[in-house]
Amino acid sequence: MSKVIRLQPALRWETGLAVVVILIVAIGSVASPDFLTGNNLFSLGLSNGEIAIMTLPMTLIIISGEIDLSVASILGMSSALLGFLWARGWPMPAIFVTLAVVGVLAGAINGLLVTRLRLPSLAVTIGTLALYRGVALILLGPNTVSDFPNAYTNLGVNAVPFTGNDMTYSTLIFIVLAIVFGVVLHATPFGRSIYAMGASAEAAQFSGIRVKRIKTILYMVSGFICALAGVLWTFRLNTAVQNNGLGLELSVVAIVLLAGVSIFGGKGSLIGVVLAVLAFAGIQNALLLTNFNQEATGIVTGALLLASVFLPNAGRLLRRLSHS
Amino acid sequence: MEVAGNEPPAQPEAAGAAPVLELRHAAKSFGAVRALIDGSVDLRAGEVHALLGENGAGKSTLVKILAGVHQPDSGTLKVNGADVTLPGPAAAKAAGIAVIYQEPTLFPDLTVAENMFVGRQPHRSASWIKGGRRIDRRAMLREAAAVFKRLGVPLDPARIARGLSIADQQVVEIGKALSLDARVIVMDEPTAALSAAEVERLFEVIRTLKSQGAAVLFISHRLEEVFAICQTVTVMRDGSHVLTSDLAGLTANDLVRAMVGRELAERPPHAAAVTTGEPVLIVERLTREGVFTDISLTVRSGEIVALAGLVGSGRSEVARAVFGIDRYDAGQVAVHGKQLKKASPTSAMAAGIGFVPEDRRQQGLVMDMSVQQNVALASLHDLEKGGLIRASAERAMASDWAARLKIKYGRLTDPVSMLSGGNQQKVVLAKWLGRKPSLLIVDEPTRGIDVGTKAEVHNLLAELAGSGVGILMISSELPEVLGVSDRILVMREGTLVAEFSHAVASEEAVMSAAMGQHDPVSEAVKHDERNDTQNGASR
Amino acid sequence: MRAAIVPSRQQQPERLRQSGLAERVFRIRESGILVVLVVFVAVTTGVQHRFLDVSNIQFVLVDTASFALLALGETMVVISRNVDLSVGSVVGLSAYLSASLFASHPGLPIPVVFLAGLGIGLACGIANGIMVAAGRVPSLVVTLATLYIIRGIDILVVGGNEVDANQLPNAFLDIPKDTVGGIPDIAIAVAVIIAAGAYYLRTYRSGRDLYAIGSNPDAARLAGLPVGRRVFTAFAVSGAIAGVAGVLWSAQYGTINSTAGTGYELQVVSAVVVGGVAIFGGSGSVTGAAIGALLLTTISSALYVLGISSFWDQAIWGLLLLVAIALDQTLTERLTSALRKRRTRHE
Amino acid sequence: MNLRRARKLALALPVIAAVGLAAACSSSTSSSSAPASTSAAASSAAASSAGASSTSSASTGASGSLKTGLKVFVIPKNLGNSYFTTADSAGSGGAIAALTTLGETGTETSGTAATPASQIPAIQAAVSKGANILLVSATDPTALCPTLKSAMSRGITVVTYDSDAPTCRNAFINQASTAQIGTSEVDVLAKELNDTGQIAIVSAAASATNQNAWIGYMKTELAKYPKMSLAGVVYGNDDPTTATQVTQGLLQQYPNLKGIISPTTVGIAAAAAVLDTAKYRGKIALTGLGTPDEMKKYVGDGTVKEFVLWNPANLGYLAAYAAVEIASGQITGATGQTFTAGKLGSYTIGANNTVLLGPPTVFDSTNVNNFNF
Repeated sequence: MSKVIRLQPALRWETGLAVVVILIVAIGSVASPDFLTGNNLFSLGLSNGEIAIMTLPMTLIIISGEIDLSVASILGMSSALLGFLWARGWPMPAIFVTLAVVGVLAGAINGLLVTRLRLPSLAVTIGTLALYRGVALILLGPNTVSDFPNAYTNLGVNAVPFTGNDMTYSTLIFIVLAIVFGVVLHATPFGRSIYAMGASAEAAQFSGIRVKRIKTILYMVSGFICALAGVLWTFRLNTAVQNNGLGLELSVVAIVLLAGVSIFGGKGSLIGVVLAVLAFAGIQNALLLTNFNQEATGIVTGALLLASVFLPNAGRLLRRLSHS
Repeated sequence: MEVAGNEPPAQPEAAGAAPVLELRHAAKSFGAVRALIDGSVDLRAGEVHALLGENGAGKSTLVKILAGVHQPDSGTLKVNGADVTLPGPAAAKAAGIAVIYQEPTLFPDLTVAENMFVGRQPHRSASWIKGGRRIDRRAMLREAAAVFKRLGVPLDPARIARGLSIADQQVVEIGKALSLDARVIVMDEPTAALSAAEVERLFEVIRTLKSQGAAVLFISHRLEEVFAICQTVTVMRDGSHVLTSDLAGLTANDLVRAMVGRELAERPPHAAAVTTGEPVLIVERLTREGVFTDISLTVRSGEIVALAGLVGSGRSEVARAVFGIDRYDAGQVAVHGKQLKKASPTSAMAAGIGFVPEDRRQQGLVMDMSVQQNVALASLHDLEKGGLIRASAERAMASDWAARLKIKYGRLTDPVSMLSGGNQQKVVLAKWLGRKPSLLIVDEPTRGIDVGTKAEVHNLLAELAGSGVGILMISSELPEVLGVSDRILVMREGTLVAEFSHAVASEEAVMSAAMGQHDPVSEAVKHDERNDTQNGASR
Repeated sequence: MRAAIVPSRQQQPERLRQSGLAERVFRIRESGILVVLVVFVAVTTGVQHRFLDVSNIQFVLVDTASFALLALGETMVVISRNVDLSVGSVVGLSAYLSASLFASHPGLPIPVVFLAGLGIGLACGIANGIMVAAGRVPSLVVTLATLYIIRGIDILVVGGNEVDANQLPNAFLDIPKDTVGGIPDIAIAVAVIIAAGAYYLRTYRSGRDLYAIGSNPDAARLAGLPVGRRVFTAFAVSGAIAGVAGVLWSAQYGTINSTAGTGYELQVVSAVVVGGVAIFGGSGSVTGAAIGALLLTTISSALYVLGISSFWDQAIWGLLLLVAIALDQTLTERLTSALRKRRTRHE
Repeated sequence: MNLRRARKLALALPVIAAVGLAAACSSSTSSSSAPASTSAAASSAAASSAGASSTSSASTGASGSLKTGLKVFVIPKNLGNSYFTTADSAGSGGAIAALTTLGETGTETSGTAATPASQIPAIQAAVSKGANILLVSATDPTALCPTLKSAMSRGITVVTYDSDAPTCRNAFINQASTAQIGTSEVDVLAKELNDTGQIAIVSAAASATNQNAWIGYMKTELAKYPKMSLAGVVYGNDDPTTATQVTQGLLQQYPNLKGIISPTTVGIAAAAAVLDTAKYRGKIALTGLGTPDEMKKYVGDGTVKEFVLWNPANLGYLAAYAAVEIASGQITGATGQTFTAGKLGSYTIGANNTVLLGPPTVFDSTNVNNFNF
């Protein structure tokens, strides 16, 4: 029964999230006239682009009933490799190809360990979290590479032409990818299969859905996207260093859960995730603009995270309290 | 609703002593849903009392109330004449009520003994921390062993529970009940997942309990079992109790009428009339190490072939291998002469196989998904256009099949978990029929579903066969096997041991073939042990 | 978190059939890590004999102490099929607040400060426990949230301040350095606590309940076990332990600002998993977790002692973690099949 | 108990800021005369002491025509770092104190982690909030450049302090010449070891530019001591746990180790804690960059004899003055220009727009207790 009762509130969570976003924008623009300036939105998009992009594959993976904590390490590894190869005079195109391959490979390792060896994905990806970060450390060690050609680094910091200087490339990429992922997740057999296996892997398998294959694919996609995020990160900061993106994984997971995606899999929507990204970025920025610095960010994020699990279950909880 | 519904169980039938347990006019609602309107039942010492009713009649809710899992909104519960309330399972336990569920929920990582004594392990010294008692392992094992001796079952109390057959799991639960010296033992469809031999052994155990003065509430959809083991019966319908009486003098039809409030066709119609066509499925020398060996069988179009045998004889495993869930070590599977890829449900489905699995809730359905999505789940690629699922087509398909199979549902977008067992099973069938299969494998198609729907399912299978579909049916219910199928294959210990045509088949013949003419109990025990090892292999 | 991690039932490895063998496998699990540990120490010592130098052993033991302590609390939580990601933040908060007690009240008796730390941790643990147990929401989400919140509070409280060694009494700073017969006091203390914890989980009802709950939560409820209370207790204990670990942290490093204990959570979970505790609950042992912690610390130390650039540290950790869980899996499967053969021979 | 203290601390920051603002507003008019005189006095004092060449007329003239009411954002590498709290805050007489006396409004902001990714949003927010001046301690020499450049293109004055971003700022306030820090630490250690023995370096993050620059000079300086040798450089990542372990590793790896240099406050504190045992105290010399507060105990018990640091508060103070001078158009930051930094006296801008705070202070048991930061 409780399942049933939980459903509609779960849907309502997205609307709740929308309200939160609106509130943040309202508060933000009241607290600081600069909040809604193109310049501010631009920098907002700039500093959250990579995280935002990484939430997309994470969403699919969590809905499929698994988790990937190695995302930030793959970002770091890709960034380090980018610097490592550039320092050795590789041509950029060749480097990009290599990074794509490595990213997909890293994801494939996660996927195979989870699906073929049937290891719990939390443990596996904690392992690869250390492993991939370790590779980054081994590649660059103490060195920093920051002599990337402007042609590329500008992509990291300049605005997309014809967008009135308001949109960064990472934002553009996020929007495009969000649409793609949204359609795939909500409107294709592949996406439906992800929900099915998240809700019941066994039932999905008995319906002819290739659970293992799809999960492996999801991890590979995640690996690729994170490698891409690594490139964006490197060019935005014009710096390849081993600790790029250190610790981002928890933020990414937090955003996805904030979106009302069930950690048990099978539930959640991409609209929610986009809203959650906006909320997350908005909060940080609003707090900065109102001189709270980032100190309060953690508290607000955490509080919202709790809300995301408690509010949808409020009905159930109240009933249980009234019973006891 | 009948007037009788509101009357408490009539006293005259009382077999001697005052009831150990009296539940009167218990009601329970979940939100808008009135799961139980008037649940009343009396249980007496040394008496096995049957509780009958279609799915959704409120049996399980009543059981959960007795188990202390649910608290009734109204109604009274007396144990030994004293009013009691059961705020939780612990309270029920304390009141001497033990519940054995259809699929017992054990702790796979704990030993059998610990499973029996969890939360009340025998302890050495008095404790000094609250809830912290030092466990006396030896004493625990001793007591557990003693209980199994009493039940006359050879089960090692020191083994880990993971991998126990369902039958053994129930024995553990019963053992727990005994060690609690519970005086009321509620069994919620204990036989649903058991083979005939196991059922026989369970009945032995129940008789022992009875002779030791326990009051047993026995729930089952198999009337023959009810008549075999019970003395008194309570029938429920639509959440209310409609009949309480001694079984003596009642016929199966009386009970069925009380349950469904209508007459039923005597026996499932039989499709032998259809002339069977050319072979659809050909399985040759299929072997999976330690699970089944050298299985060769053929299913022709329009033919219903039953695969009979004890649970654990490898029937479901063969089906799983044919459909590609499990891989096999030797042999081959061909549909319409085209050989299938190993371990690939996709290729099986492409070849036109549909598979209604044994475990509806775990394997058949995605319980969180809507009726519509479940129906569509196996046909997503037929519903897609330019890579996208066409919502309209999906809805059309679902409502069409819902109508054809007379599925009772609120909205197609309701989660399938809201449906009754019978309707859920229909959804699973719809899922596969939607693919127009040329071969349909059904594993225990009517397990745990009510008499009414059961008949509908049987008719449906007959129709399908009539329309030329080949059907391979696995069933533990002999009447079903004999009634529905044209040919009956019997498996034992992973091999095919006998084949009967519909004409010559008889319950006795099939059963003895299935058990290899041995005395049931020892046979059952042996196959249980082997069954465990098979679970190992099939993982 | 369960579903996020647990392979569907039919995927889970067949576990063993007889407790004798169960015991054996748990021992095998632990001894497995022990073997790795021994080999590692042997090899390292072969290259650099001073690795077994008394002072280094002392260093490793001290560094392991608080780590292993945290692993104890985490193990209790993980066994009950939950996870506590907030330990790192709790360590940080407790470290600063307890240390600042000395700063504000010079001459405060040390035990009082430990109690204070324990109290702070307990408070956090209770918060987690209530939300997970009463709210029945996934602990992964709850403790991920409290990880942020508690760290946030820490940062707000500490601001730019810090407590320095000279504000702390020497007796306090010496805690990690005092030894009995060459063995650091805190190592002994922690060993005792862990032994107690192991004994408790093995032989006390409430301890076994945790295993039962982790093994099958629904069954635990049906069996009338006080699931909520036990899970709550596990979190409370984990929190309290983290609080104490925080005090040890400040004793060991002397300089405490708002970054203390950052990122501990994943390290502790790694140690627990390497120690053979099933991440989806029900099986594993405190001893194993403690050895896991010791192994991880030893590896880092070995790298530094060997002068291998510490850049390899992470990678080796990761590999080890993967190998550990993979081995655990195959080991149990192997054992089961061996078992099966044995049974068939019996008939 | 501790909770009440906690609340106090939580309140502290906003209160300080508020007070600062109030002071700024009230004194905005009167400040022009009052600080001028004090600064003049200070400068003449400085002139006599430091022997810096500056005419008091120039200084008064300059400070007299400084713009007031400028929005200044002080952006350290990260928040919650006591070194920067000292350098920036009003209480310690750092940057914001200077800004207040000059009648500007100073705000400290930054990320919580010392990485560009966490610092950049703070810089961008400052720009969004219409900053006139950014005082930045760069977490990375290049990563911040695009952001800082775009700020400068909006006419915002960018001055870096403590850690430079060479190609994208108007001026850099250097705490002490890289060479000086590198060499002085080696000399201090050499003195303690009377020029003989094997030493090692415990650095911060392997990628920290100023660290690596200092280490470079240390190596060249070591060449002057033939009997001294550098065993190796290890990285504590400015994380106490790691710093402790790498130090422990050094002790095992080099049993004959005689001395350790740690040019980072976190590193030297952790190393000191490790060496603070009978076994090593006095037997292995330790020096480097440390804050007096963190080192007091170890200087007291003889684990550390001498260590080096500049006064962070003065660094911030100087940076603030230089920035306001530039923003007021008094100077452009070009090499050779001079300006007066209040109580610190007069400074001359050196090569590539760098102002040098002065020689680092060497702390030992005699003076360490006179400092509180």
